[in-house]
Amino acid sequence: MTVVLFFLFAGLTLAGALGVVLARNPVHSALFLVLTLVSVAVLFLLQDAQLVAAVQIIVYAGAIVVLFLFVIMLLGVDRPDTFEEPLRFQRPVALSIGAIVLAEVLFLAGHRWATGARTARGIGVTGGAFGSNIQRVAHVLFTTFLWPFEITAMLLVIAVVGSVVLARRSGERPEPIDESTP
Amino acid sequence: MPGGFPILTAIIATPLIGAVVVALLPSRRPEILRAAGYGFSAATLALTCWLLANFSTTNVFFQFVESHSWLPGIGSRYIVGVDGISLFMVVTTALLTPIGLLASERYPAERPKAFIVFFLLLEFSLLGVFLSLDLIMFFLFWELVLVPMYFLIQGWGHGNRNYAALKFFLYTSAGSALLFASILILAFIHQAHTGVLTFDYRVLSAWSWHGLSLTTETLLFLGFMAAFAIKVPLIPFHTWLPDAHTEAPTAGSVILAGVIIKMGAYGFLRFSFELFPHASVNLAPLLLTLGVIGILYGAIVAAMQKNLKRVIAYSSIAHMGFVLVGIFSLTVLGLDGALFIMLSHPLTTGALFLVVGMLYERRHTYEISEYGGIWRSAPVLTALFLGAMFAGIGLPGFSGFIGEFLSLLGTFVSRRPWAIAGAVGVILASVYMLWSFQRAFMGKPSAVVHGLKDVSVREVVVVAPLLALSLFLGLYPGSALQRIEPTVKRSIVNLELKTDFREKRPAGYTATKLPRGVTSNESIQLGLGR
Amino acid sequence: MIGSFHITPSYYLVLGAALFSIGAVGLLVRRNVIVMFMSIELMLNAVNLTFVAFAKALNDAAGQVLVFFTLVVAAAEVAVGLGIIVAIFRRRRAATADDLRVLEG
Amino acid sequence: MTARDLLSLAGLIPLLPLVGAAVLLLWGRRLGSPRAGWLATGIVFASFLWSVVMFAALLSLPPAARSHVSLVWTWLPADQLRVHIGFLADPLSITWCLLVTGVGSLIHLYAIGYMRHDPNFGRFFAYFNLFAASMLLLVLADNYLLTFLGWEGVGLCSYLLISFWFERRTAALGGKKAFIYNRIGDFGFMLAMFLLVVKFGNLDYTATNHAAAHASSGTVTAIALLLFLACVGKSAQVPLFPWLTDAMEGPTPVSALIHAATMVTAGIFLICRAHPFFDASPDTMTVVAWVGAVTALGAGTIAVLQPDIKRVLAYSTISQLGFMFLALGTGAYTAAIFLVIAHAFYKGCLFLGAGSVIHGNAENQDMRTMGALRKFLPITAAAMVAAWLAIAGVPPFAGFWAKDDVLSGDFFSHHYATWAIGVAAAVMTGVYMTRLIFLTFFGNERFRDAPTPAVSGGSDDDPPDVEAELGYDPDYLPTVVYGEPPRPPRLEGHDPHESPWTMALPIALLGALSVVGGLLNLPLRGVTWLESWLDPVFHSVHQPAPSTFVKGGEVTGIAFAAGLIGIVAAYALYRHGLRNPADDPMRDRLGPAADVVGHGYYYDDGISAAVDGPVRAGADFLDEDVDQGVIDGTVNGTARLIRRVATEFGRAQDGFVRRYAVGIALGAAAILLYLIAFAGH
Amino acid sequence: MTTPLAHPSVNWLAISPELALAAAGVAIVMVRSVLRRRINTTPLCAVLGIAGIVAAGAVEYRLWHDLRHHQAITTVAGMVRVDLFGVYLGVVVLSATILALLLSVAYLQREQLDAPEYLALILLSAAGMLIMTTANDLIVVFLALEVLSIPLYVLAAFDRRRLSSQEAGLKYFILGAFSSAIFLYGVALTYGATGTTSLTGIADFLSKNTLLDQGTLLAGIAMLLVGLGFKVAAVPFHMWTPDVYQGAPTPITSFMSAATKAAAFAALLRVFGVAFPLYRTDWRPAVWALAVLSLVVGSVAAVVQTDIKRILAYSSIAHAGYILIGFQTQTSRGREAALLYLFVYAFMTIGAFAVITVAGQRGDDHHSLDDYRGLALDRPVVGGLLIFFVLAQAGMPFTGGFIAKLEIFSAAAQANQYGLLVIGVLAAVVAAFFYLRIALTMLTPGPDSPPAANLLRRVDVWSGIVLLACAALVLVVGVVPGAFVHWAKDATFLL
Repeated sequence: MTVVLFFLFAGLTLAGALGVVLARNPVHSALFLVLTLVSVAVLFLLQDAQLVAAVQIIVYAGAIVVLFLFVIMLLGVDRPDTFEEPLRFQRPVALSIGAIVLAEVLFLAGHRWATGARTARGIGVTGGAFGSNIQRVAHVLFTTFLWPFEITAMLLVIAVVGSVVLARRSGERPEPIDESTP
Repeated sequence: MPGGFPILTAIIATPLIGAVVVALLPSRRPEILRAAGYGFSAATLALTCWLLANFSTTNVFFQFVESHSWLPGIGSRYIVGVDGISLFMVVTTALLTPIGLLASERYPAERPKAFIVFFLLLEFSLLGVFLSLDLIMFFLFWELVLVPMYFLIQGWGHGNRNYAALKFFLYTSAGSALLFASILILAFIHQAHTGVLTFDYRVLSAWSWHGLSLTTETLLFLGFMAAFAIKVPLIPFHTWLPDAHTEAPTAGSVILAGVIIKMGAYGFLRFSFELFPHASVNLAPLLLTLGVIGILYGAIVAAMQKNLKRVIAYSSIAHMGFVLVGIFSLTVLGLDGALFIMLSHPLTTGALFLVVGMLYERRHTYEISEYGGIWRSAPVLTALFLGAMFAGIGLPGFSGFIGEFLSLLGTFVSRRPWAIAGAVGVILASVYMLWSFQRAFMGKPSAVVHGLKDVSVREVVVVAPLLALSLFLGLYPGSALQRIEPTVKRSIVNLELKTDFREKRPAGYTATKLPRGVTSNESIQLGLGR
Repeated sequence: MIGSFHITPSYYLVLGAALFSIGAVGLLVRRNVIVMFMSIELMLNAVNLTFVAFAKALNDAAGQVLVFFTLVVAAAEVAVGLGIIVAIFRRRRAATADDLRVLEG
Repeated sequence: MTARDLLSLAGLIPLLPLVGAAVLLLWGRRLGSPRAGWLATGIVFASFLWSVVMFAALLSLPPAARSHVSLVWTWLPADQLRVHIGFLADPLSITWCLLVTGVGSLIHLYAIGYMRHDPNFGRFFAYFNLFAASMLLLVLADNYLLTFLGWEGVGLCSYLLISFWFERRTAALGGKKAFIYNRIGDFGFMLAMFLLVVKFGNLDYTATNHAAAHASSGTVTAIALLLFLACVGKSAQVPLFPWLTDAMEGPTPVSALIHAATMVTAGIFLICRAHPFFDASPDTMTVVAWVGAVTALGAGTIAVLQPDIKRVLAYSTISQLGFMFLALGTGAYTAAIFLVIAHAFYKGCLFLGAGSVIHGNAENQDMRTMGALRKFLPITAAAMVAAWLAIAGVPPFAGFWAKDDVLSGDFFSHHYATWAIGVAAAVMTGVYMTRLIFLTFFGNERFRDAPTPAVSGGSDDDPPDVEAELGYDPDYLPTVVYGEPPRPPRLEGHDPHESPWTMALPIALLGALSVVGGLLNLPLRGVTWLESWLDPVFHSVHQPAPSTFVKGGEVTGIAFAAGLIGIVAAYALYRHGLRNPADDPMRDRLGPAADVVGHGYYYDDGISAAVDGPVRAGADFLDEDVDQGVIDGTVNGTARLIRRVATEFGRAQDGFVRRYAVGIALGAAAILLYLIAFAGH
Repeated sequence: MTTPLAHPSVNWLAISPELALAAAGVAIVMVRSVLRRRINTTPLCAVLGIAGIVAAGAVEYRLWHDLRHHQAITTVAGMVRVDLFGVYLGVVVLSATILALLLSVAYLQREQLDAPEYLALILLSAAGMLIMTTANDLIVVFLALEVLSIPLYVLAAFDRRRLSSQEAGLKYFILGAFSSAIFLYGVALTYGATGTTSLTGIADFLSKNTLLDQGTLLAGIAMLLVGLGFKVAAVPFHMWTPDVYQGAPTPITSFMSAATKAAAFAALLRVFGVAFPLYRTDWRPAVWALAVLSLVVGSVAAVVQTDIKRILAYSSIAHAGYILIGFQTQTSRGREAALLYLFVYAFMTIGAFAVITVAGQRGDDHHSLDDYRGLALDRPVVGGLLIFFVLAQAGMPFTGGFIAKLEIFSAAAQANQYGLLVIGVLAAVVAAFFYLRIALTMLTPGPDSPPAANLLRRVDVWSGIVLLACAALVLVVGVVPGAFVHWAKDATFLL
């Protein structure tokens, strides 16, 4: 069962990813991205990561992709892109580097991926008396990872301030002088 | 004299203080700036005269040594001291600075404040070079020299000054880069072997001769040589020099030819000999050959120049060839001669540059073809040039002859063929100088040259002391040699102690010995333990 | 036969690596800035997949926790990144990364 | 005051003119003409008087003790070498001192008249005094290095004086040429000194001369040959002679003093001073003799065809110097010195006379447009005739005795080949001197011909007062070389005139000395004054005995006959002067050989061609192709290379953000690849 | 059945510098939103920011003194490790921050930019950098990287009137996100290989276990190196640097070049020094290559540049190369040298950019060499200072630049890295060319002086303080370096 599910969603994940990269229309890319994200969420579920799977759907598919689509529509760039490549060798180089990096990672890691100590910090994904997945995650998050958790708060403040600064209509100042374009 | 007045620090610091003071003075009153410049450079000169008078001719080691902690993490200290090798370089620097300032009183006229500041900084850094006994300190000053000199060329030079200044800076610092690397490698090899991290030249030279393998020693020697060879400059590392000389303002050329190119020879004498004795001995034929090539090549190319300053620049290359030959003859006579040229060449070439600078002030060109017949319109100026010229080409009676004679004599004692080839340079020197003189000064003056003003009293005062000193040293060289020679003998003895080298001596001369009361061990340690 | 065939964590990790590579290549070949961002999201997802797979393999819940941080970072990046794009679009109707080359040399 | 105390003051001899030179350099312009001249002359004369005192002091000593060294200060104390400023007063040096100051003061006197209109009168006499000082230093020095100081000093003065009229192009070139040729000789001098230090550790004459006897023959020969190279340069012998003729560009008193009477004999002096090295090296002696002989004949033949009166005398000087070296080469030092003295008298007279003639002919030096001047310059003519007979070897004039000593000594020491050459050279002496005298003073008047204005030089845009300002016309090049058409006379209707007494007196005195100079060393027992005076210097040497009235009359006869043949031959050709100034009968007689000989065997022309051609091209190649091209090209090429690489870097940085990302990805791939390949081993 | 959460203990003093900065940043935002536009809030915001920095600095000072006698403080569940190393670089970051802040005040007014957010973002970014300097966990490093980077993306794009600014922001963002994704992948792989993300935990694990298969770890190390290499602007991850430095507002450029570099090197030194010392034989050659490439490309590429900010950007790449030399040696002297270099470099580069800020014309878009022609002649003090700063960067004797290079090269020599040493000194010669070119341009009179009116503007007090402080420090370090070297040495001690 898991085998089937894995291969199904692994295939969907990759298909979605390829779709993101290959779709000419950014809207299509965004939709393919949703496919990938959902497939990944399913793969999370397959690995006893229920909370993460849920958050993946909510945050990614629900928020981030919507944001993408929103911006696409806002800017009106939902036209298909040209697929001309102005940069010489960019595509073959990119493809080969991608392939090489993949091959290198697989070569290096391919024999035995996880070499670390099991249950390094005491709370496993399963087993032991740590309760549900949510409890386990929460436990780790609010003890060991308290400091990073606090940092994410700062990150979000920054994101807010940053987006506000960037998105603000420059109403209080004269419209910017457009520069000559290259 | 431990505990005494820190004369060497005072000598180094006076121009620096002068530079700071001048920089802080208002620039509205150039005459006050100039007065301050004269004052501080004259004070420095006075201090060096005191040094000269109090310099002991019996002490073969460093005198007036001061040592203070500076950069403990790296083991670098502020160590200054003077011996027979550096003494006259210090004096020359202190002498040429006020003269250079005086020569620049009228021209270049713009931005006198910056000019004086840079000039005093130049003096400061040069004095530091010659007095530092810590390799890091030495290198600091060595590099610092480039900065004021760069600005002097760039700011007050002639037509192609930007190119010349850049070339000067980059070319010479390329050599310095390898010197720097070699200094560090040497010190850290020393640390690896002894556990002591120091850049004290005396400590390192007491160790390096037995502590380094021959290969390492040779490589480090070459690293040091890169800097020195470019500075000297040896053929084929010389092409920065004609450009820098030609474009530099007069005072800059005087210092450049008088002192800066001596830094290379000084480096060989001071550092290469003591630190890398085996390599110095083994590579002496190579350097002798380069020196001889410099003598001949410099002279031949000088003859073909169409620009008066380039003629003198190439002649400096030839003269430095004599210095090199003298040094690497590895004889007391040759070293005496080399150091004597290092003392004499600034006087004669300085005078030549000063006179040529006066011509430039009048006509704004160095092209020989623009002149001709100067003698008739400016006889006194011509007389000064003539004096400097003959002093420069080694006419007996002037100092240049003594130096060339001793340096070639030393070479003749140890390596005859090189000396014979070098002596040909004596013929060639007269060819290029007389030819230039004939073209520029003889003949009928053109209408423009006809109106050339002769020298003013100030201009005579600028040049005459140099010629007088050259004459004095030519007739009474003993005054300088007695201060030079003890150190020279120490250098030769140290070479003999450290390697299986044996100095070649003229027939009937007893072997070179240290003065009574100085042991070999002390000599190898350069008197450190005293 | 199928019973002896287990989906070990390595499968997920290989999948993650492949996803990462596709994302990277996407960033390199697409000119549309928004699609480039999506490619970065692909890469981050690949990392998430890797984290979760390692969490499973090591039986360590910390691996799953790390995914949260990735998510937050992804969100913050997207917010700011899209903000920059919007700002630029106000000035120029340029949609591609290639059009922005005032700065070069 | 004992004689030795007096001799300790020998340094005064050079010091006096040195002080004079310094005074004149500083205040010469203020003193002006003629006071500066009188001062200079007076000082040299004082120096002469002091030399006489020294002479007397030496005479008062027993012959074996006639040598005194006085040290003033240690000049060069380097290592264990000690060179002093010290003076060696002995018969040899004092002889030269007397000659230099004696003849020198006469020529100084002459110059007062000759140079009286020159605006740089003071400077001229400053140089003149400086020359005297240097020359005296040269001869009085007690070591090689100090001699070298004087040696170079005279070279310097020679340079300055030849180029005295530096606006004149030929004068500027002549001075330079003289100095450079001399420097080639100095090269030998320096190497000789090096070798002396290496072998003997010393440069003192006394010490090295003693040591020479014990040194290996190789060392001695090397030192002697190197010293001889120096002498060849200074004394204008083959192959370093061409400078002397160009030295004639200087004012005539300069030619007389420096390039005839004194400086050029420094080579002879040096060999005499260092004679133990030559005595000990027969090979070197042979070289010296042969060089002398070849020079004597070669220069003599060239002189025969020269149209310029000064150039004839210049070649004659070279030739006479050749005789002196011939004598030295046979070990006949006294004979050589005798000839030096006699030559100083008659050649001094001839040059001064030639100056007088030129002066009287408005700077014309071309003998082809002179003739019959005896009527206009009687004193000059008389003195020059005496000097002519002296140089041609007519008894009883001075030259006869001296040259006879040389040639017979040569013969009796069995150097028959060089003797034969010497005799041939003597024939030439007769020919060219007779030609000179007859073209100048006898025959037809040619200075009135062709009253066309001067054609040489004279550009129009020159300010008209140049000549007045300079005292001479810089565009007029007086020297006439063989092959040039005759110079038109410059008298423009005036008659030639005799010179003022300041000029005439020295001419007359030197003429008289040429007549009686032979008395110094007559070949009679008991009156060989010079020989016995010099004996302490050369007592160790076995000098070849010249012929005397008792012995060897036939050899003397041959020498005399040779001179006579020359005289008669030239007389036959030139007794009526020239029918046409452009037609030289000698040239017609010599046929095709005339051009070769007249052009000095093309020796100087060949050197000039080589210097202007391949040598200059080679130097140019070194400058432009090697220095600027290869060496500086490499430097700038490195800079250019860096620039080009930088430009390529800049091109890669092309603004495409995706390209930048490729850089990152590539870096990652490379690091991974490295780890795969090398990590963990 | 739940286990109660065991709250990790928190040493508040240890994390208060970060908190102070963050608080100041948030306070500024608050002030802005409360006061809106009623008064000119810029001075108030600046004062708030300075107060935050000063407070943070005071804490760092206290920590420095405490830590000289005690162990490092490890707190918040081992995620924070405050030691002298962290404090030292924290001080560098804070110095750079306060200087950049002072520099910004007049700049913002000149350019009519919104001050409060700008200042807040600088402070937040600086807070991220401080987190970075004390991070003891890869995930903290990653988050700190984001915290410091995201404000910088915004700040780089802050000047909306200039397309170049926005382009800089976008490029920086795309590449930054790309590289942090790679970094994160590296974190993941490392986590998989060791089972932990704690730096000390990794070291602990690796010292106690021998990995049968190092592949995952090595791949992780490589990815981490790429991510941090990007931040320090090492070649070949450097290509954003010239564009971003040129396009960003100049005070931001100065902040980026000084503070970001310090923070990124803090992470690099700590991650590789603490977590992977056992694998140094594997990664040192890679760092060697990065160092050499950075030296060569940075020094050479700047030679033909004509924009002064771009030249300094390339020079910062070369400087990264020098610091990498110190890092590569993996000796205490090497770390000491890298630390000293970062300290000196901060002042040299901020000083140079300060002059550019001051001398630049309104619009901040005229920084080609031609615009600086004759500057040192027209305004000797300002121009002279720029010459001084660039020469210091070139390693002029008696400036901090020389001492820093001396330390770096000493470390290379001591570690027998002669190849690096020689390449380093030669690169310095090439670099001297473009530094001199800047000096030369400013000393060459222009055809006329068009910006004269602008040039004669007085330097405002804030910028004046920055210029003086930088010049004084660079000079003092050069002349009496003893104490500074000593501090750098202390900072390496507990690593």
